[in-house]
Formats: sequence, C-alpha cells, structure tokens
Amino acid sequence: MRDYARIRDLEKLQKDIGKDAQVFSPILLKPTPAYWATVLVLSAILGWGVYAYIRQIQYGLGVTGLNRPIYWGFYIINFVFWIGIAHAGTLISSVLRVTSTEWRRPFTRAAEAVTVFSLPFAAINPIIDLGRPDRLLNVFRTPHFTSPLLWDVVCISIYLIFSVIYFYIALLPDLAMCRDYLISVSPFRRWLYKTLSLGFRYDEKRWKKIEWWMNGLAIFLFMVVVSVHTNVSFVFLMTLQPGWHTTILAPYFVLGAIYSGCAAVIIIMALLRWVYRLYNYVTDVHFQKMAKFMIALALFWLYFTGIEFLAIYYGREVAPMTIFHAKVFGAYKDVFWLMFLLTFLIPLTLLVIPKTRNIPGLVVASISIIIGMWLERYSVIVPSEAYPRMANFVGLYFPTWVEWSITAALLAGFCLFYVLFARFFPILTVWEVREGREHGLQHFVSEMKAFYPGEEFHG
Amino acid sequence: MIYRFLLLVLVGVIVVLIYTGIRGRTPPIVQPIAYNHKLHIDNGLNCSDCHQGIGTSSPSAGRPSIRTCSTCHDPSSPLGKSPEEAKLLEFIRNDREPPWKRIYRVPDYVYFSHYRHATLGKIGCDTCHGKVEGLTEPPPRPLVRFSMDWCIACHKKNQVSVDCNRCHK
Amino acid sequence: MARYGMVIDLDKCTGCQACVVACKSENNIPISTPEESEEGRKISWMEVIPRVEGEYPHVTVKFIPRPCFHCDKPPCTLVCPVYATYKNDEGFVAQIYPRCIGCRYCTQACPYTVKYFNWYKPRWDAPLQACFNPEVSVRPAGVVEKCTFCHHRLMKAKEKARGENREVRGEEYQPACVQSCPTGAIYFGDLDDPKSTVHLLARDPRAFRIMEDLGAEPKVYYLSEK
Amino acid sequence: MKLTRRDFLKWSGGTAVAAGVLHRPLSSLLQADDFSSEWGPGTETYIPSTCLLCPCACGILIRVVDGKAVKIEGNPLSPVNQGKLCPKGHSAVLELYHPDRLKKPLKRAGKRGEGKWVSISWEEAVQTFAEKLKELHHQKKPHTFVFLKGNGYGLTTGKMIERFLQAFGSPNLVISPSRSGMDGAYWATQGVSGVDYDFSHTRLILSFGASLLEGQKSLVHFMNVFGNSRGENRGRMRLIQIEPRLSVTGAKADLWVPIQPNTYATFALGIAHILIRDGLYDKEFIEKFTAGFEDWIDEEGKVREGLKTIVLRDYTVEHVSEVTGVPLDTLLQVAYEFARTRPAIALSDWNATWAPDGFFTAIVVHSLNALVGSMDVPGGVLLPPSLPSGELPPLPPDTPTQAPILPPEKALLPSLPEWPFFQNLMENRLPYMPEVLFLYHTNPVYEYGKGEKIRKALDSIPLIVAYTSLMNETAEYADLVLPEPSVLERWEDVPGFASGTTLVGIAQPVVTPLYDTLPLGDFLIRVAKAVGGSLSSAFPFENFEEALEAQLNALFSARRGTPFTDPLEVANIRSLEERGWWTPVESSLEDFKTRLLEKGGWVDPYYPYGEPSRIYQTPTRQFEFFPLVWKRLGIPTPTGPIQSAPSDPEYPLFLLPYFPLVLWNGGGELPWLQEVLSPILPVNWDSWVEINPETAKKLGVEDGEVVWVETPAGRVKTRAKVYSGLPPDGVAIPAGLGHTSYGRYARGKGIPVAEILTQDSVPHTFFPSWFSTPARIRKVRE
Repeated sequence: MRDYARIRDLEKLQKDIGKDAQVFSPILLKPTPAYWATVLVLSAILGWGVYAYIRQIQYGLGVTGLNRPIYWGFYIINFVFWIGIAHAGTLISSVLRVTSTEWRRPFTRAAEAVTVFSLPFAAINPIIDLGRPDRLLNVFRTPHFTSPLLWDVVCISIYLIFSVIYFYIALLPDLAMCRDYLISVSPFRRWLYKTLSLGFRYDEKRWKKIEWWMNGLAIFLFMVVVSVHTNVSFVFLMTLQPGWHTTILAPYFVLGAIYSGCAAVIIIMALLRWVYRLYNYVTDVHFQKMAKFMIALALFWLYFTGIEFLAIYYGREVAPMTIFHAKVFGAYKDVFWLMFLLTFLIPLTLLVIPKTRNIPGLVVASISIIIGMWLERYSVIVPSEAYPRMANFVGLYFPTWVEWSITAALLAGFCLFYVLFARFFPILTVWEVREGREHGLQHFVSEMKAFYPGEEFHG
Repeated sequence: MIYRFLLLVLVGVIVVLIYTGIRGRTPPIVQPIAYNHKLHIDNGLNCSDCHQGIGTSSPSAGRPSIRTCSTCHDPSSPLGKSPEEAKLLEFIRNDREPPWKRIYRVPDYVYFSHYRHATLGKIGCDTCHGKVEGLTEPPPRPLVRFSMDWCIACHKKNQVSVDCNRCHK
Repeated sequence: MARYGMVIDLDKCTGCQACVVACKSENNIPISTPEESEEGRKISWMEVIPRVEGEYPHVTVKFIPRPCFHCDKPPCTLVCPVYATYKNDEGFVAQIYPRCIGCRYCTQACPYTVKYFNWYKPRWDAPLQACFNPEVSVRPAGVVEKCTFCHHRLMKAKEKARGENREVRGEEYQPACVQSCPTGAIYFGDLDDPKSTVHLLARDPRAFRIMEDLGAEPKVYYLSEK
Repeated sequence: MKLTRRDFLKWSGGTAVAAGVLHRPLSSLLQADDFSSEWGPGTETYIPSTCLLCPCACGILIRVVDGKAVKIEGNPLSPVNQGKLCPKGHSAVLELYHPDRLKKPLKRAGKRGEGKWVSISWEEAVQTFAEKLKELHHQKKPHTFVFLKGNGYGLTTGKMIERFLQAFGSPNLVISPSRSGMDGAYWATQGVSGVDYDFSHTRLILSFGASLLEGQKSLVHFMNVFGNSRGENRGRMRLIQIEPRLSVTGAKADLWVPIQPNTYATFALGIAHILIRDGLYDKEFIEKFTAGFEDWIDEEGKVREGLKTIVLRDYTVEHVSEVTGVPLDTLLQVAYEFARTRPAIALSDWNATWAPDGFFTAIVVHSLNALVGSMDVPGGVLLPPSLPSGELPPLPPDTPTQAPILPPEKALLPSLPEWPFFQNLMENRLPYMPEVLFLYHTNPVYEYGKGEKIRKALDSIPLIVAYTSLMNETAEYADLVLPEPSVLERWEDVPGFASGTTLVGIAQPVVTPLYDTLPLGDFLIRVAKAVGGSLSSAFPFENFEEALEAQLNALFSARRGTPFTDPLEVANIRSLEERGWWTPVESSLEDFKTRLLEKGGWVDPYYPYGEPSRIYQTPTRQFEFFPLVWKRLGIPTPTGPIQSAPSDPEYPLFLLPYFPLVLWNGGGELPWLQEVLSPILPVNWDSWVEINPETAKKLGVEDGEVVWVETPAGRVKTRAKVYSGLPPDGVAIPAGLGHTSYGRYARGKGIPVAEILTQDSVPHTFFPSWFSTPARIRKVRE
C-alpha cells in the first residue's frame, strides 16, 4: 500500500520537475538492510564512545593516556582534524558559488553537509578534553579575551551558526519540494518537512532572494573559514612550545584543512554517487577537476612543510632542533614518514599519473590523505610536547581505549548524521540543478560574450 | 513554533530543577545539645569568649572545646536544671567532645579568617551568621547563605581587595 | 608593594629534595601510585631537576630545584580562557582552582613545565588525611595546580602583622621549601627591597635566570656553581 | 501546535529519566570533594620534639592543629639542624598516620609465617613474654634470651635494654651493623667508640667514598655546614671525594677522584707515602701522641716494621697510581692539598669499609688524620664527651654471667655484631641455641637478603618477639608482634653531637596515641614486674616517663649546658664553660624540665680539648698505627692491596650498591620518599640498575629496559638506567627497596639488592661485605 503511494509520489514529482526527481527516490523508497546495518553499527560505536566519555567523567582524565608533559593528545588532534574536515564543504561551496562555477551545482549540499555535520564533532573535542566540563560556561561567565582558545570558541561558534544558516537557506526550496510532493511518507517526516520548510513557497522570485543571501553569506563564510583554522593554529603558535611557535603554522593549518577537507568531500561524493546511483550528476568531470585541485594542494603542502623544516634546521636552536630530530630521525620518525607517504607521495603519484587519475584512484588518494593528515596533526602536536625544555625526562604517549573509542565514536557520529541526513533530505541541491538547467547556458553565453568581444562569438 | 520553543525552555528548567533536586537540600542539622545562645549572651558572655579563634590570629573562629565549657559548667554543681546542661555535663564527665555539627561552612578552597574579619575588620558576627545571639535553639540551617558574589559585594563596598588569590587557597 | 622572588644557589644545592617533600607536606599534594608516577601523573610543585653532563670519568651533575617561577611576564596567564590563572598585583601567578575548566592550555604555554594537572580525584589512604594543612585546599579532579610560593603563609603573616600594626617582616614569610632547605640554598624575599638578601643576590655576577631569552622574566634567580 | 498536558508529561518524564541516568557520573564529578577536616576548636600549636628516623637527632617542631600533626619543620634552636630538615624528617607525619600501622599486640595464630594473627591485650602480651622469661630463669639459662637492636631510639630506652639484659642475666645484646662503618678503626686506633668530626671548622674533607651528603649520622648538620661554606660565603670548605661511582657527594665535591673499586686503602696509603716521603706530616704530633709509626723492637726482641717503613717501601706513588687507576698528578694534588690545608679531615664510611679489606681501609683512612695532626683539634677528629647519666639502683650482684652467644674471636668491638650471629645461626654453629629472640628496630630477614635461609634458621627458636610499628619481613615470622608508638607519640631522649656541641634532644608525644601501642620502655618495666625477682628490683619505675625523668634530673644537676636557646646565648655559655664557669639558667628542676620540653632539648656547647687520656684509650694510650694494631690483634701485616678487580670472566662487572638519601636507614615505607628516590635519575617507586652508557651500548641495553642483573649469589630483574657517572666496568643498584612486607608503600616496590650480594663477614669488624660482588647484565629477551 505504502509502496504504491511512494511510486505515485515519485511519478508526480517526475511529471513536475522532470528527471531530477531521481534525487528524491533514495529518501522516498524503503531503506535497504544495508542501511539499517550501517545505522546500527554506527550507533553502537557512538554509544560506546559515550560510555567511554562517561567513564572519563567518573574517573577523571587519568583514564586516558594523557600525562605530563603530553597534556594534549587524541582529543586535540581530533579537534584540529575535524575542524579541517569541516573546512572544505563550505569553502568549496562558497568559492565556487562566488566564482559562479557551474559544475558546483549538484554537489554543494553534499559538501556543505560535511561542514555542518563535522563541525559539532570538531567543536565537542575541546569539551571532551576538559578536566571540568561542568564549568564550561565559565568561558562565557569570566571570559579572558587574550586567550586564543576563546577566539576559537567565538570563531567556531560563528562558523557553525553561519554554516548552518547557509546550509539551511539552500535547503529550504528542496524542503518545500519535499513537503509538497512527498505525501506518502510517515507522519513524522511530513511534520519534519512541514516544520522545517517554514512555509516556504517554491517559486523563482524566492530563488533569486535565496541566491542573493547565499552569495552574501558565501563571501562572509569564506573569510570565516580562513579565520577559523588560523585561530585553531593560534592555539598552538601562541605558545612558546618549540615546533608550534612559528607563524607558518597558520597558513599551514589552513592549507592542511582544505587539503583534508577536500579529500573528505571527494570520498563522500564518490560514496553518494555509488550508493545513490547519482552517476548522472556527479560525473568524472567533477572528479577530474577536484583531482587537479588536489595536486595543487599537495604541492602547496610540500612547500609549507619544507619551509617549516628548513627554517628550524637553519635556526639551529636547541629546543626546536630537538623536536625536529625526534620527528624526522627519532622517536616519531615512523609517524612522520608514514604521514609523508600518505599525505604526499601516494596521493601525488596517483593523481599525477593519468592512468590512476580516475575515480577509484582519487578515492584511494583521498583516504590516504585523510589518514595522513590525521597523522600530520599527531606529528605536529605530540612531539612538541614530549621534550619539555626543562626536565630530565621525555614524554611518552600511549592512548588508551577511552581515546580510541571516543575517536572512533566521532567518526561514527559524523557518518551516522550524514547517513541519516541523506535518508531524510535530498542530498543533491535540486533547485540549484534546476536553476542551472534553466539559467546556466544563458549565463555561460553571456560570460563567453564578455570574454570574446565582437560578433564572432555566437553561442 | 513558539510553543515548541517554550516547551524546550521548560524542559531545560525541569532538568535543572530535577538535577539540583537530586543534589538535594541539606536536611536540618540537629546538634547533640540544644545549645541556647541567647541564654549565654544574656548572662554576659561575648561571642569570642567561647569561639576563641576570633580573637587570636587563627583563621578559624573555632568550635568551643569542652574545656571552654567546663570553665563555667561543673559536673559536681550544675548551674541549672536543664536536661541539655545535663547532657553537656555528661560529656564533661567523660572528657569527650560533643559531636557538634558545623552549620556555616565556606568551601574548602576559601581562605576565610575570622580574626581578619571580626577582629581586625570589626565586622559584626551577625553580618554573616545572622542574629544567632537571639536564638534559644541551635539553628537547623544557616541563617545567612553566602555566595562568592555576596562576599565580593561587601569587599567592594568596603574597598577591600577583590583579588581572587586573597581568598582562594 | 613587595615583589616576592626567590634566589637559588646551585653551588649549595645538594639535591636532597627536602624542598620537594616539604612542599608536598605543606600543600596537601596527593600521593601518586607507582603506576601514576610511571605514567607521568605525579604532582610535585617543587622539583629537583638533575643535569648530567660529560662522559666517565669527566662527569658533572647539577641539581636545579624548580618551583613555579612566578614570571613577571607569565606566558601561561595570557592563554587562560577563563581567568583561572593570572598575575595578581603582588606579582604572584595565581591559580584559582574552582574557576579552572581544566583545558590545560596554561600547562602548554609554560616553557618551564611547572604546571600540573589533576588526572584523578585526589585519594589518600586513611588516616593520612589527618596531616592535611587546613590553610591549603585539596584540589579536585580536572584542574591545574602549581606552586603558589606558599601564598597562604603570606596571608597569615599579613594578618599577624596587621594585628600588630606593622608591615610583614622579611623572615616572617617564607615558603616551606625555603624554610626546610638544609644547605640554605634557597633565599626568598622582596626583590625590590634594597635591603633584602634576594635583592643583592639577584644582582650577583653569578645570578642568571633560566631561559632568559624567552622573555618571561621569572622571579626565580639562580646562582651558578662556583 | 498546541502544548498538551500529555506532551508536557511525556517530555518532562523523559528528561527526569535522563537526568536520573546521567546523575551518577555527573555528580561524581560535580560534587566538590570535601576534604576539609571536621569542625575543630581551631587551635594551632608548634610542639618541639626530636626526629628519630635516622641517628642525626634533628630538632623538629610539629605543627599540631586540633590534635593532628599536620606538618614538621626544623627546630631553629637545635644546634644539629638549625631549623632545617631533610626529606625524611618531613615524612615523620606519614609514619604517624601510616595506614598499615599495627594497632594492637598480635599473637601468632597459624603456623609461623602464615600470616594469621589474633589481637591480644597488652596484659596478655606481657604475661606471655614474662612466662617464657620466668621459665628460662628457672631452667638457669637466662643467657638464651637474645636481644637484637637497631637504632632509632633514645638514650634511656637504650640503657633500659642493656639493664634489662644485665638484670636478667643475658650477655647477648646483638647490635645491627652500623652504616658509619668506621667503628672498628676508632676502636683499634684510639680504643674508643663514637668518634665524631668537627665539620664546622674544618677546611678540607678527604672523603673515601663517604656518603656525606646522602647518609651519615650528622647528615643535616653537615649539609648546614656545607651550605654555609658555599655560594656567597667565604672560607670554602674543600671537599675531595674519592669513589668509583659519582654519587651526590661526588657531584657536589670540589674534586671527584674516580678510583678502581675497593682500592681505597691503597690510595690512602699512597697519600701517606707522599706525606711521609716529602716530610709533610705533623712530626710533633706523631712523636707525642702516636705509636707504631717508626720501627720498634717488640717484647721478643724482634724488629717490627712501623708505618713509615712499610709505606715508604710498599706504596710508591707509581704503584698506587697503577693499582687505583688515579693519575699521578691527581694523587699528588690530593696529597699536597690534604697536607697543606689545616685543619683537614680524612674519613670514610660503609661505602668503603663494608668490603673484604674494610677494616684495613678504615684504619688507614683514619690514620691519615693522625698523620696531619687532626686529632682532637678544632676542625679535626673529636670524641663527644660523655653525657651526664641518671642514677639507677645498682644491679644485684648475683646475676650469673655466661659466655656470649658468639665465639670470642668475633669480639673486637664491645658489642655483638648481628650479621655473624645470623651466619652462625644459619649454619648451626652457635655455642648454644637462643630460646627467646627479641627484635627491636631490626629486620634481618630483609636486611641480609637471605630471607628464606634466615627464616628457616629461626624455626629452631621457640619464641620470637618483634617490636615494631609496621609489620616487617622478620616480624611476619615472629610469635608475638608488639606495636610500637610512632616517634610522634612517645618519649625519648636522643643524644647528638654537632661539631663539638653535645646535646640531648627530647622527643615527646605531640598527639594522643592513635592506637593501642606501648613504648618499649614501658613494656620492659611491665615485664620486669611480671617476672619479679632481681629483674623487678632493677626497674623501680612505674613507667618509662619516670625513668626518663631520672635522666633529665641528671642533666639538670650536671652543672653544664642549658636547654636549647638562641645561638648568642649558647656562645655565651661556651665562653663561660671554657673558663670553667657555669651559671644556671633555671633555678629549679621544674623550670628546667618545662624549658626543656618547650625548647626541645639540652645543649652543651663546650668541648674539652686537650684530654689525651680520654681520646686515646689503647694499651699504649696513644694513637696506634696499623702495624701495632695488627700485632696486637695477631693479624699478619698485609702487603700490597687486596685483590679487588673482579677476575671472573663470567661476571665482568663490579656491583656497587648504594643508599640514596631517602632510603638510608629506612624510608621505603613512606610514600613521599618513594616519590623522590633519586635526585639524579628520574625513577620513583621502583629499583633500577645504573649502567655506564658505553657498557649499555655494548650490551645492547636501552635506557629504561628491564634487564637481569646476575651475580654468583642470584639474580634480579629490574630496569636499566644509563648513567655516565658510573665506570664502564661497574653497575650500581640502590639499596633499601624491594620489601615484601613493611606496609603497602614499601611492599613490592623494586628489588632487594641484598639478595644478590655475596655477603661474607668483613674480617674483624663483621660487617656484611657488600662490595665484593661481581655481576653481569643479561637482556630479558635474547
């Protein structure tokens, strides 16, 4: 009975908006067992992480592998890492929107969703890391504005709020469509669509309005994006810790964030394309363009890494050199060189060789980058702490099950949110695609005319 | 929409209430002897006669020890017929301290000196303790509840340092 | 306003660690278990840091006692998001436990690693609690703590002095480590008072401060070995 | 959208459940841990007492708040420590509040060592013990009562122990080995015991491995002196440290002379050689006060070689340099510095003398003092004047005297040494078996590392009584374990000596005793009364305090000294006493006692110089050099150094045990001390073995790696720490750890080094020979 109604809904959609209705089919049709299995596994991991955190609250941070002098470990690494992941979505979407790049249209939402869902999992890390989470509000009650941590709080809050707004505004027209067309869904979903769409009317005038808002927000968000990760790097570079106290850290962090974030978007796009059969929307062209972008990022990454180490090497200061040695030749050499292999050598090789510059190659490269960038954060954060200037010991860090569980839970939580979102909402930006269909060519032609003056050009 | 929002706020308030409720209001404190402050004050005693820490440079005001009581109360010749005094005399006879319970309490992390406030600063006891001298029975709860803001307000009013380190130990 | 500081004569220090234990006793520092100690969770506001240099038979060992330096320009206070650590008007770098959120940023910012974190709830095997110093609070789990220059002793000394209508005398206020040092290697007093020993010693040709180039301007001076 | 009642209930119910679920974890964090003490009268006092955790006799002030001992500080009036304190002194509060303290007398319930006990009353304990003594008395074998004592108690307690044994008729007071290690030398060369040094006035100390800054009987006093002569102060006292492993003392010395292990005697004689050869010795002193320097003709008419001949012939600088591995110029520098700086002291301790040739080493090191005339002069070697002693009723004359339990050849010193007692016990070679063994402040099962063997030997003793405040390895094997009050709960009078100043520190109870404990003195009095007869009449006291009172009376009526007072006053009294005057500060005995307890002790700053008959009590009434001593004792004169270098290719390394400051004379049971075990290597709560970096590299051992340390006596597993202050052919292990009992903080922490030491008795002094063990390092996984 329900199945029939669904098909009817879909047919109606198809009649009204054409073949883009395909995008709605995954959220309308019955979920597969694989979906339920995924949700179950992810929830279990998330629940386990919550349990680990409760243990941590009960017994104190002593249950982790943190110690003196490795005061910061997995949680802060995860924080930087997830902030990085959170970067690409909005960045890609906003940059491409501001530059009116046409190929952005199908996957802006998928990219923005990465930001929106990874940002809470990033922002929660410093809270997990707190010794007294119950006093978190002291940050607002007695704020001390010279602390970069506070700037982080401000920046991330702004980023989160505006990313959500940006994301939500772009979601509105599609929500309205859901409300209007998906009649056969459960009452809860109907209530959901109804509530969230805020009575939005689905017409061209409003598209324009949204477009205006989106462009404004895109410019603003672009600045926020840069500032957020700069601020994250400030947390480190404002201290005197050798290896942290360097200005290169700010652009390096921003670049690293974009690098890992883009990798995340690529993986997710490939997954969505595969799971939801979106071969028509997310095409090889997208991936080729992203691949070239990634090559540029990889080279930039090498450039920053090189500068950082050269500056330390020629500075010959005792404390930074100790860290340098520990990273490159010493106790952390395994992490460092594995990181180098994963962030740079493997992806660059895969992306440069035309034969492997295809979707599977790109996905492998992206996974490699993601793991590599996590290791990069490890090798930026931990070694610098391990060799205190004034001590007769070297710090050792062995994360415990609590940290591993919480780290896994963060990943699981992000995936779960994403999976649920993709189950309830259209993951491609239908209205933008439709707008593109209607206005893209016209826009393209006018631009071409501007590039090539004269009569020769006929669109 | 607005109802939903209100509901959420309400729920938040409930959480806080339940939570604080679980942590609980302290049960009334019952002292081993129903000490009559008023009677003693009326008989010409001062606070610092028994709470001797007030006058010395010890930070604590001091719970009077049984020795202080026994300067006036003698087991062989009771001063009155009160059953409470009989209890006290029993303690004195056995040379045991009555298990007095503390009513006014600053947190462990606060350095509060009675000497500094009462003797040097000449602040009346009732400022913080209420009119204890008029009580015929021990108070089951503090007559005055303090909080840090309350301390700070007084410090500011009297132009005393509000440096955290002065009071936090 | 007095500017309290310390001068530690490395020529005199014999690494006996009386200062370390005196501090533990004075400041209710929790006792670590062997496992905690192994994991780097031991708390020791005062620490004696050895420096072994050279190869047999040309070896030297130096002992460097290290309290909190109570820097004049403390790097740790800048980064605290909640004002839980700050430099007060007397120059002490204070740590306010009930405000601390336990982010451990100050521990990272301190180049001398003087800050310690409470990884666990404080535990004492009964009846060891009996020897708590009532003038120092016991820190709860999840906050950062460090040497206070036994600030509570100053509070008591001030109180006493005010009761007698006079200023605090130099010898009246000494941290527990200074008081206990068997070789008298640690001096304490007002660095700005031209009559004080620390004032003179801080200007001794042997005087130096650790990692002066970092610009934290510690108020703990060292006198090099002769 | 309407908010219905049902909705509301649903939501709030849900949140209530959520709050309930979250409550436990949250509240466990959020609720402030209230460690503030219960409400007390807020009284704070500082009570003076005396630390007994080591033999220094430091004066302490205990801060007592509402009847609880909160903190320990140095007593500024004590001439020993002048207000300062070592880490151990601070930890006395932990000893008081140690969670594993014995709370009641215990009687064995199961088999020996099974760990089953029943609590009994003191009456029963006294009865049980007294019954056994009565039985011995009736059987006419009181001599089978053997009393073993260590240190850590006062003068009066010590005297009561001696008196108890005498009155009962047992000659067997066995004393645990002293870590000073020089007693034999004092006894042999000067005929006295308890020699001390004037550290305050000396200008140079030539230390043969002595752990001056880590463990010795005037540690804190020496640290005071050391500090005063360093830094901004003038008149630097030079410290020359001769030792193979760079210890803390070596690190702080002006000159560290690394030397081959166990060649101290040769080095000392090399210095003597230079002094004599170059005529740098004090000729006047040698002539006047010494014997055995020049050759002499003995009773039989044979020419005997004196020190001069032997040294000049056998200990040429080249030879000494070769044997000791010390370069010639260093040897000369040390000798000349020692000769030309007056006053100077040469000393050593157990680090050098608990070795096979330890007795010889001790004597030759001590002889250097005579060579430069540093005997009985300011800044030299002193002999503390005897203390006034309380009058006690004379002992009944009919007490039978039996031969001591040890064979007569083991009696060079006036006391019976503990280690040969146990050696003979283990090998079943005692002339008679002890019937009752009483252990006080000694723990042989742990000390000698031969736990199983000693325990087995103890099986044949019918009654073993251990008097201790913490259960220890030997007490676990006793029949009666009697709880002693902590230092802060009992009375003691502790003798001390600090650079010419004689003193008696008073230890007094500062808190009401926590448990049902009894001081040893009281126990002995009660037992004496229960046994009755001559024993009872020897103790005409109600309790220990009365006995102590007699001692204090003696101090008052001695017409010298004063209760502790400020240094100016002390100096005043010294100058008066130097002129033979004395003015009483207190008019009455009561005043005197009050002041004594208020100030913490009694001090007599006057040292009587120029009394050779007191200083030299040898047969010749002179300082005797070793050739004469050797002849007197019938020991053949040694030629050349005793073989020291390990020759066993199986065990190429030399094992050097040592005591870190906090473990010297015990300390492993106190957690604060476990947290600061070594100032050089960052190890806590555990043992370690120090290895030279080169050796470690050769063996492929990394810093922190767990390795086997193997010796002919056994092997232990512990972590390796690389330390460049160690010679390539040496390994060092800290002693004092690895208890299997002794409270929760000591139990199972580290390894007991004594277990892998091949401990023979040092000839003539009967110390366990710790410095003769070859060793090797094995990786755990190979």
